[in-house]
Amino acid sequence: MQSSFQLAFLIPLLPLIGFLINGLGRNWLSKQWSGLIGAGTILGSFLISLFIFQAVKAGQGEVISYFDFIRMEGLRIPFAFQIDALSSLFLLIITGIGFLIHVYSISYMHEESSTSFARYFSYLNLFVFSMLLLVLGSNYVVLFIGWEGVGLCSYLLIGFWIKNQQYTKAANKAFIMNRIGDLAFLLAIFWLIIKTGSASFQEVFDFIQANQGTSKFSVTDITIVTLLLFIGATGKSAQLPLYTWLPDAMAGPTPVSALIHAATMVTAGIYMIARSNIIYSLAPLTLSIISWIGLATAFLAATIALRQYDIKKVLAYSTVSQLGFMFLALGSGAYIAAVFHVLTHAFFKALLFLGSGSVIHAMGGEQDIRKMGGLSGKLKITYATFLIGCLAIAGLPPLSGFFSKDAILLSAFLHQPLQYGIALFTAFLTAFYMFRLLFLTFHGSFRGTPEQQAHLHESPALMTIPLVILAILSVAGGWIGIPAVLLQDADWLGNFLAPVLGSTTHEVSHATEWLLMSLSVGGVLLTIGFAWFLFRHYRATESRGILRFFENKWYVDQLYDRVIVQPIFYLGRILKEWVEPRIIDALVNGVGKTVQLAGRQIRFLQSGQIGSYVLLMVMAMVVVLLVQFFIRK
Amino acid sequence: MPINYYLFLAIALFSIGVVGVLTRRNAIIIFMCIELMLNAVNLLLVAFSKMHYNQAAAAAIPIANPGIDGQLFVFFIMVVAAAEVSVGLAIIVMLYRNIHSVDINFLNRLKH
Amino acid sequence: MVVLLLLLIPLIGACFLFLYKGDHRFVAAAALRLSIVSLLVMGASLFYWNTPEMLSFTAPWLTTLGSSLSLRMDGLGTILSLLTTTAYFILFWYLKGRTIERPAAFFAWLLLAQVGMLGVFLAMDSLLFYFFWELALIPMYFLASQWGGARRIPVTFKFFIYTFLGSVFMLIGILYLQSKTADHSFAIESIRRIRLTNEQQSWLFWLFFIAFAIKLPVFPFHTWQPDTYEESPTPVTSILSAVMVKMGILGLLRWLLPLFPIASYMWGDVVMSLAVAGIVYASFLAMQQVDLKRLIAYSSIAHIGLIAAGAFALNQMAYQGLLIQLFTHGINILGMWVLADIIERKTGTRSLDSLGGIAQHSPTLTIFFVIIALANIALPLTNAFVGEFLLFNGILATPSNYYWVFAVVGGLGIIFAAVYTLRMIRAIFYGQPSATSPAPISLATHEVGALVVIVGLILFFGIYPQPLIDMTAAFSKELFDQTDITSLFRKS
Amino acid sequence: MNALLVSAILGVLLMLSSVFIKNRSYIHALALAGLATLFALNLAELNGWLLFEIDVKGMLRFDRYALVMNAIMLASLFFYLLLSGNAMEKVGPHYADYLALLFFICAGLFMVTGYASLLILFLGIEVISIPLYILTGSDKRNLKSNEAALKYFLLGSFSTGLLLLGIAFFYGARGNFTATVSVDPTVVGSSLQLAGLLLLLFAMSFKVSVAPFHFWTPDVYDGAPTVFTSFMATIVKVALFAAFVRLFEDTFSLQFSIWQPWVAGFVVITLLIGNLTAVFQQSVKRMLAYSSIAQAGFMLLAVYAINGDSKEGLLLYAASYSLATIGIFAVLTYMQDYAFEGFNGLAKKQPLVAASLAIFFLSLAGIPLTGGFLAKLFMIKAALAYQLWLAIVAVIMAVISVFYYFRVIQAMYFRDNTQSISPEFPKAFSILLLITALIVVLLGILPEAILGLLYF
Repeated sequence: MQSSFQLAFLIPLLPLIGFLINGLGRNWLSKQWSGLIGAGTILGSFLISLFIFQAVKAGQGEVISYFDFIRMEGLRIPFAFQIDALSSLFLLIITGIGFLIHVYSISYMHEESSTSFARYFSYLNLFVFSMLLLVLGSNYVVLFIGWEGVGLCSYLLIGFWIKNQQYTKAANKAFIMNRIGDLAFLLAIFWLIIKTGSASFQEVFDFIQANQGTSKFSVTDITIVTLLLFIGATGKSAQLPLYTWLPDAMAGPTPVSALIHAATMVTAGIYMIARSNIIYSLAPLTLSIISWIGLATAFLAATIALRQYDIKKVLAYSTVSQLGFMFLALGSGAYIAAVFHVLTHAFFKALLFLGSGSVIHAMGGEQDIRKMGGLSGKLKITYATFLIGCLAIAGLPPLSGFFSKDAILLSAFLHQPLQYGIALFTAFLTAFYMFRLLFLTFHGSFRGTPEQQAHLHESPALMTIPLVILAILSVAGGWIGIPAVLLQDADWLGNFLAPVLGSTTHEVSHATEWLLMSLSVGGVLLTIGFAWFLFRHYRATESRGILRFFENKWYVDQLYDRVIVQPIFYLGRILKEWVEPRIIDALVNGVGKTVQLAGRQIRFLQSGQIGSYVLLMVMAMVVVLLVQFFIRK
Repeated sequence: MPINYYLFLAIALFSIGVVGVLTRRNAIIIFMCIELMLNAVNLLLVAFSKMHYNQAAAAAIPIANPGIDGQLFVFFIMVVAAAEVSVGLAIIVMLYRNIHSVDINFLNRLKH
Repeated sequence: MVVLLLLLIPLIGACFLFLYKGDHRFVAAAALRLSIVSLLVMGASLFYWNTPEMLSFTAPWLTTLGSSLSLRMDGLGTILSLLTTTAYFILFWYLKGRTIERPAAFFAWLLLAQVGMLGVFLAMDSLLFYFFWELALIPMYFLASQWGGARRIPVTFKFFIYTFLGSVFMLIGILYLQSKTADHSFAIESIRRIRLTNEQQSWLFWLFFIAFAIKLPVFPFHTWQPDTYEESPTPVTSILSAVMVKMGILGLLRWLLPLFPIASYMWGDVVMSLAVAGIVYASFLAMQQVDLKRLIAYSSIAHIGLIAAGAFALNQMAYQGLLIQLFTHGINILGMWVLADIIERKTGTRSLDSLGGIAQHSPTLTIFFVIIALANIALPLTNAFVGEFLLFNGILATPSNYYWVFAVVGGLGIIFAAVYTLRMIRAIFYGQPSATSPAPISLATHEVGALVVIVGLILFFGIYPQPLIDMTAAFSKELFDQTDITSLFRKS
Repeated sequence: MNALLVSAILGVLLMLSSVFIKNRSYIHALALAGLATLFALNLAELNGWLLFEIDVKGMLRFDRYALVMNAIMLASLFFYLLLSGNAMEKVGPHYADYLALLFFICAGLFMVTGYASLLILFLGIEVISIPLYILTGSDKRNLKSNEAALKYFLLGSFSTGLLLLGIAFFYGARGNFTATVSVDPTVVGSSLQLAGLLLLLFAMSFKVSVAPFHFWTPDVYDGAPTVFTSFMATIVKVALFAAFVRLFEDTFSLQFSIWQPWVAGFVVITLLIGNLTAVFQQSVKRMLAYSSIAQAGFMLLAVYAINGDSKEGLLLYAASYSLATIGIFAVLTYMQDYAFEGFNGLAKKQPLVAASLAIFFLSLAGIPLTGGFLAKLFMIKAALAYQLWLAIVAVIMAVISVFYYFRVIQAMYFRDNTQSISPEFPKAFSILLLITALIVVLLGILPEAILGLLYF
């Protein structure tokens, strides 16, 4: 084993230890301690991840097997970690951003009682642990373990404030919707195991590349597997049709939202598909489906975000939309672009959420942007960082968002011009609603209550420092993937990921690239201007027509409720009220009742009269004799 | 005289007895009908015994007095019948003491 | 020898307790000690895995009929005996210091039931198997009817007569097989040697299947189960659903499938459909239940449906998963019942409507409940995951045209399980504390101990399931060789 | 042979004993001693030691089977006397005479089990029946008893008529009364033979209360004094079944194909009527009367199936069924009324009695680990050799029987006593009852104890 990889097992282990300490010792630990443990463990794994990242950058990478999780005849599933470019990159994202969020949380959650404070950090650590497991796993089963783990942690954290049944309801929704995806994912894993006899990435990919199209692994198999995996991904990464849990996941504390949206959870789907890129490259049909679904999600979410007033909801839908972009990239075969966007998005989305958290914190829990405005004066750092975040997500050069989004748009263009058009429009929408948010929150005049105004204050350092760091990253994060057209062989990320995801060498003239870039940048600038014109001063407007439709989120939740949830429970009631007692059980009891009844009736044969007895006997005898002598003869 | 005549006669007597049992309500008369059935059997047995004697004689089968056991049986039946009569009449009398009737239709405390 | 000990210890204990008249706590303590002893014996037998003569016992008995007292502990017997002894230990520890009416009789009946169930798990002679089958039933009937709830008498009588009806059909099947054997013996070896025509197999199959289907219970035959589980005292319910249900599965694995493989294949689709339909059906009903015990009862019907489906998947992976599931399901459902019992005793109600907010003041109980409930829905890194993983994997590999239907419909169970489990957790523990549970629920040491053992087993086998797999690998291989359809058809 | 003569002598002795001995317990002891001697003599004969050397001209044949059957009957009778001796005293003043009649009946039983000529069969049946008429009516002031006696008497002698006609036809066909296989083909098929066969079938069915000739059974069993019901329902019935089996397995084995379907039909009808009617009874005594019909249906399977299994099964059935029923009736004699409610909460007050009763009822219901189960097992096995559907009907009926047997168990164990008065049992009685129950269990676990006798 590579000497530098010997510590790999510590990366997930440290958060787990943190979880155990905080979880078991929650009644005894002081807030400082649990905060320290929570953040410290993550910091530890971040450092180790850095070492490993260095080693990987030096061209190393391998699969470290610890013990056999399942070993039986015809199937061996080791509990093993795979360390390569992709996983090491994600390790950095998860631990790095995770650490910042932990630090931020220490101050954000300070009002909680020490017990629930420790509980909170134990959950956070468990969350990070599961995500790390997911990323490190060298086969689909370990990946699935982490996959379910993040589902569980999201459930625990969304429902963190267990007093509020609305929140716990949202938590249940998140878990169950994830389970729907998980089922598809599981079926895909089973299919792979049955066909290839293994679940390890390397073996599966080798097998498929060897036998693709043959009876061993036909094209149908490939399509089925890839589709099932994708359905799994839609659950975790909040794509159509399983995205509705993510906006509701706002119920959790704001740092948790940051964690879910930026570092962990939602990126799992992207990771999984990127990890399986070898299979996907063989399934063009699936790829186009993915790209269309991603695009549709991006557009739908963007439109919804246009008319949301809850600051976190806007961000949530923007996440869904950005994830849509990533899937678009995956669908167009630009895996690197997708991962690139995951990276940059992690930076600025974490930034935005933590910023919004800072705002909410300052507003004393108020989340409705209609009651905000003009905060730029009081919350200077927050404003500055938030602005950077908006610029980044809008995709203005030279901020990180620009490069990743540009890569995606380019790939879409090459793959399917129509998609490019829609994607570009969606990008404008993004810029529009983000700056709407910015203006409504920080510009104009304050619209909250006086005491809120009195309460307004910049957040403490523990919260602002992470903001600043993230802001820096959001600015500079994109420079690791500068396309050739701007700067010759500066696409460091592409070269770094090429061994895993394959290099994307697309033949397109620099002129076109310049054209596309200028198109998007110009459009974004115009949109921002338009937004400034509209929302510089807030006017309460009754949304009408299509906008009302957007405000109500396309009525998707209501649709699901009517079409799926209600029928299921109605059917359940029918089964309980009717089928079970009146049909199945009635049949069973009916037998017993029949016996009773028969007994009651047959008794009367025993009339008590000698005459009737003799008569019956004689009749019986006569019948027997007649039958014997005249029929059976 | 062929055996069938005896056979039919005996069966007729027996059937009369059965019909009597079926139709009459007086315990004593029912009992008499049963006796009639028994006597029908006696008649039949005697007839058969004679028949077997003739067959044996015709076939010259060297058995000591063939067919004798049939007649022996008859005596046993008479003895047993006598015993039954004594017990049966005792029972009927006992019943008469209690309900002052020998009509079997009054006997329906035990039913269902 | 060891197997005989396993039967004798509880038997002697039962006889002793039946005659014993004395104070409560001695009885409970004695029962606990007995369970520990038999657990130790079980542990010892695990070390004898490579000395068969220690794990088998044969004595002449009913020789005129062609039966014999032959016990053997194979892989299936091992894992089920392990489950039985463990479950009894956990349960008796949990019951320590509980005041029960006529405790001596209570524990004596329980021990007698243990004898019967262990006998069923170890018997290698069909008549002996039937004897123990009924011997396990009678004590359960008496337990449920004497210590049960208000509707106990009709409900448990239905349970008794229903299962008895099933078993007599099985008896006919056994007698028929015995009459077909060369040496007129009930021994499983000589029964295996019979060459049955497909048509014979097919009606024998149903004679046996009905008995096992009622015991399990599989979907249309399940109506006795929720009532019985509800009306029985919860400790008895826990044994019923944690251990006794396994008798039916053992029947499938040791008798039905190996003896009638062709029929099992011919009727496989029918049974599978029933099983997966049962999963969905039971889940729907579980979602609707308000009574905690009924909810758990229906959830266990769903689990059993999955296990039954796995049995008829006729491939090694399914068997392997099923064998693991035998143990894990037992432990998890036992945990669920223990928790249900705690909640009912401490709050005085079982209705989800009147419970609520317990997490506010009793986090420990909450944590136990959440862990065990999540294990019950087979979350990864809990013990049930590996079992269900292999089960589903096997079901998807069923030798049938509808394999994917079975897998998908059965898979819906995964989702529904999450639905009703989370609903249950939410209703009991979240929200504001309700009137029924104003004060913190304190757990006695032995209660915590029992729960810790359960959780420990859940996590250990969740992270390192290999011991369970090794324990049963040989058996699943053997079973697969006996029921491998392709090779069977090649032969015939 | 030994037992037959000695029991007759003992009968006479006991009849006279009432003149000399006034103390009833002595008479009881004398009877028990007599039974013990009978049992000993029977065992001696089983080992080939004969008391008298009499040439019976081939009219009696005490083979091993008959002797084992006698042994079983004597053992049951012994327990019967032990358990219900004092209940017999309650019936009326003529204690010694009842015992004497019992011994005369014993003589009849031995004749029935050991007959080799239809003449002996007829005499045996009458020697059993006539004293039974008397015992049935022995509770003279009780109208039910009178009614039962008259019904039994009239119907019984009616069936005697059938029996005799059957024998007469038989004689006409064969020319003798010897109950051995007739090899003469002309005889085998003759319609005289056929008619005789069927009439004998009817008569025997009546005696062992097989439907549709069972009508006398419930009324007589219900009306007769409980002690004697117990005797009639168990030992007498068992002996007559032995005769039934022997008649059709030896004498008519060649007409097997003719009578087997009819017997099968009778089995089904009997099981149906017996079980179904028993379900809805209110009095335990009457329920037992019907259940005895149901049990007869099972025993009839021994007649239906001519093979070793069925004969062994009948022995086991005789033992377990007789002991269980005797035990239950013995407890019943202590009850003030025979309603099911009378048993409520018995388990709490009288655990031993309740446990024994539970075992008896479990055995009757055919639950494993009791003699009843193995007995039924043999019967079903025997039936299975010919007809699957018959076996299935039989087991389903066994399940139905659980309906009424378990009502008592439920009353004893699961219900609480509502009425204040509860029956009191002497200690010795309950111990004895428990021993009986243990024997029943032993029969279920080690049946070789009985069946071994056949083979050593």
